Amino acid sequence: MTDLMTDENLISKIEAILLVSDEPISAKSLAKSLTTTEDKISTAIESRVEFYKENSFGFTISQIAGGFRFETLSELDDFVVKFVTQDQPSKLSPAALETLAIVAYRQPISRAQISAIRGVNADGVMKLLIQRGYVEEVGRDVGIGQALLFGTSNLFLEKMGLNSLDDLPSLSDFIPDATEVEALEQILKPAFDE
Amino acid sequence: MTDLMTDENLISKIEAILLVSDEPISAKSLAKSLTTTEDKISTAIESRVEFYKENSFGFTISQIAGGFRFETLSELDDFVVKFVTQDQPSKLSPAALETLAIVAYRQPISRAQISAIRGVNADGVMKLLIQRGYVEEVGRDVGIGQALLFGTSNLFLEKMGLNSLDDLPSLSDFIPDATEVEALEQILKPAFDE
Amino acid sequence: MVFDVKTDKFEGPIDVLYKLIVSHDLDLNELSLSLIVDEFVAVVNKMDQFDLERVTEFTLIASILVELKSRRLLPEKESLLGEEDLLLFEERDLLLSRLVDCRTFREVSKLFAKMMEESSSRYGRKVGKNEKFSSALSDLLEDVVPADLIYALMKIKRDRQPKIQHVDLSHVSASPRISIEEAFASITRELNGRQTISFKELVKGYSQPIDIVVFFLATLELYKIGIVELEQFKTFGELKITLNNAPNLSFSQIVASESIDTYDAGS
Repeated sequence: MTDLMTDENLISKIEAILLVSDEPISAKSLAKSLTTTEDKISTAIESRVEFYKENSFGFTISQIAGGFRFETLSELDDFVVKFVTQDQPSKLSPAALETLAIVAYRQPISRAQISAIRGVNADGVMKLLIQRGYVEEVGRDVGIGQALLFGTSNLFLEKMGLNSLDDLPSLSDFIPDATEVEALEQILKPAFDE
Repeated sequence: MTDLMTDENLISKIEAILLVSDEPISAKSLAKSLTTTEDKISTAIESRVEFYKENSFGFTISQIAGGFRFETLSELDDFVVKFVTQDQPSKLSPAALETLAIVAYRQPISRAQISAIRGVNADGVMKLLIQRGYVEEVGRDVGIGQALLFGTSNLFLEKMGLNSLDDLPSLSDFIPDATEVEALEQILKPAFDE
Repeated sequence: MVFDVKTDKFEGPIDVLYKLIVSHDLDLNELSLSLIVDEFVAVVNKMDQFDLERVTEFTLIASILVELKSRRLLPEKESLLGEEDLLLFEERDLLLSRLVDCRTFREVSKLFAKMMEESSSRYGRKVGKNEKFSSALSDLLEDVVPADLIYALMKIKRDRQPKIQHVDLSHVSASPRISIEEAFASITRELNGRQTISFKELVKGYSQPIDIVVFFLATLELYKIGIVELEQFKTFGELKITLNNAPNLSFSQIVASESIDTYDAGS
């Protein structure tokens, strides 16, 4: 009875952790966080996965890249694909292109800094760019708040036909007027860092 | 029996969709994707949430900002917090909160109207609230000058933990009570009371 | 003194006034305004940077207090319903409703802070689609080339620029083709033929902005001295000029009979 209680508590903690983690979490890391053993973690997950199956859950916990994560059932792929592709843009919006340009030329940069440059909240477009893999987390700010910092990905370089970020066209190639270039660079410096 | 099966299928599809979503999904959007009614979506979720609770799940499906999302149980926050990679935005200043409150209850509202209520220029604070994405343009005044009008966003609802603006507490609960107002009046009109 | 400026967050003058009145049981008769002013000056002197907004706020509160106190000190008036008194009533009601508003939203903002705090510890799933589903999505960068990024940056710059970058002075250097006197003559001549003319018709033969300005000033001047009536039914709509009492006057006659500001449009 006590054992069962503990197990239930353990699996609910595991579930909570996996729900908010955006990459697979290893049994080792779970065991350490929940001060238990890797075996207990694995057993708890196995029996819960069985329970999901018996009750026709739409998801399960799978093991991938040395860790656990929630995944949708492959039988439901058609519904999920239909959902994720509905209302999805087929072209980059001007707002998304602007945001991508800011990230490309001003990386590493935080969401708040991008918002400050654009004057509107950038979370939505950033979400899209991250989802599509063009932009990724590259670290955390050392300052107060330790904001997440973003940069462009290898996929971005690949899609743009660039070998490296050094191959990005320089502003002065496109804008002959030196003061114009300077003004543009000024704008890329956010007015304040949150 | 068939009915039960259908319902079980429905909830598992909903679960799969919510699992791949990074923002609250409305009943309407789910109903559209799964070609069913909003009522059936809500009923299916309600009964599943009950089931999660009975079986000590570490998460639930909650309603926020007009949609459904998976959420961890608040009792498990301590275990979850170090796995969450979300940016925690810095706290809003009292001035920003006051302005946000004015926008929330008086929307749609122009910058000038906000400044009139607060007695100080609200442009700086409004800029911040727009960058944060809590406040957004919702239209233009039809009168002379066609001032921009602002309202609160879905992100605002999400950050406040509200499902809709109707869930905001009634403003009348916050109006100073009669004796206080009377005291104010006394001070403002001494010359006429004698 | 009730006015502890250093610890005060100073969110707005109305707010501070409210605090003064309510939390300190402000009695205007007891209140020494000179003390407040002294304190205010001391604060201003201590400011590292001159903060115009804060100084203005202080001045506003101080002036409201001065007004309230002076009203109380003045002897009572005989009639209570003079026009001036009604105005005072109205003013006071406005101030009262602002104070109540201010207090209300201040209270609400405290609740907002609490709600945000509470919901910041609600963790929703933000993970999104895994690689299996993101590959089902279309490639958004298909038609994008590096130059598009530069154009996007240039667009941000354009949008961020103030609409008017420099004041266009070309109209100043252009010399007007007509003087105000000539415009007067032209307007009165046109109006003698008929009672009404639109401003647009009036300036038909002139394309330089400065000439149109000259005509406009002449029209305003005629309106000011009551020679014409002006009507405009909507913003930026047609301006209709109607002769008032059909005088057959030349400009010099008008100048002689009324005092007219003449504009030296040539300089």
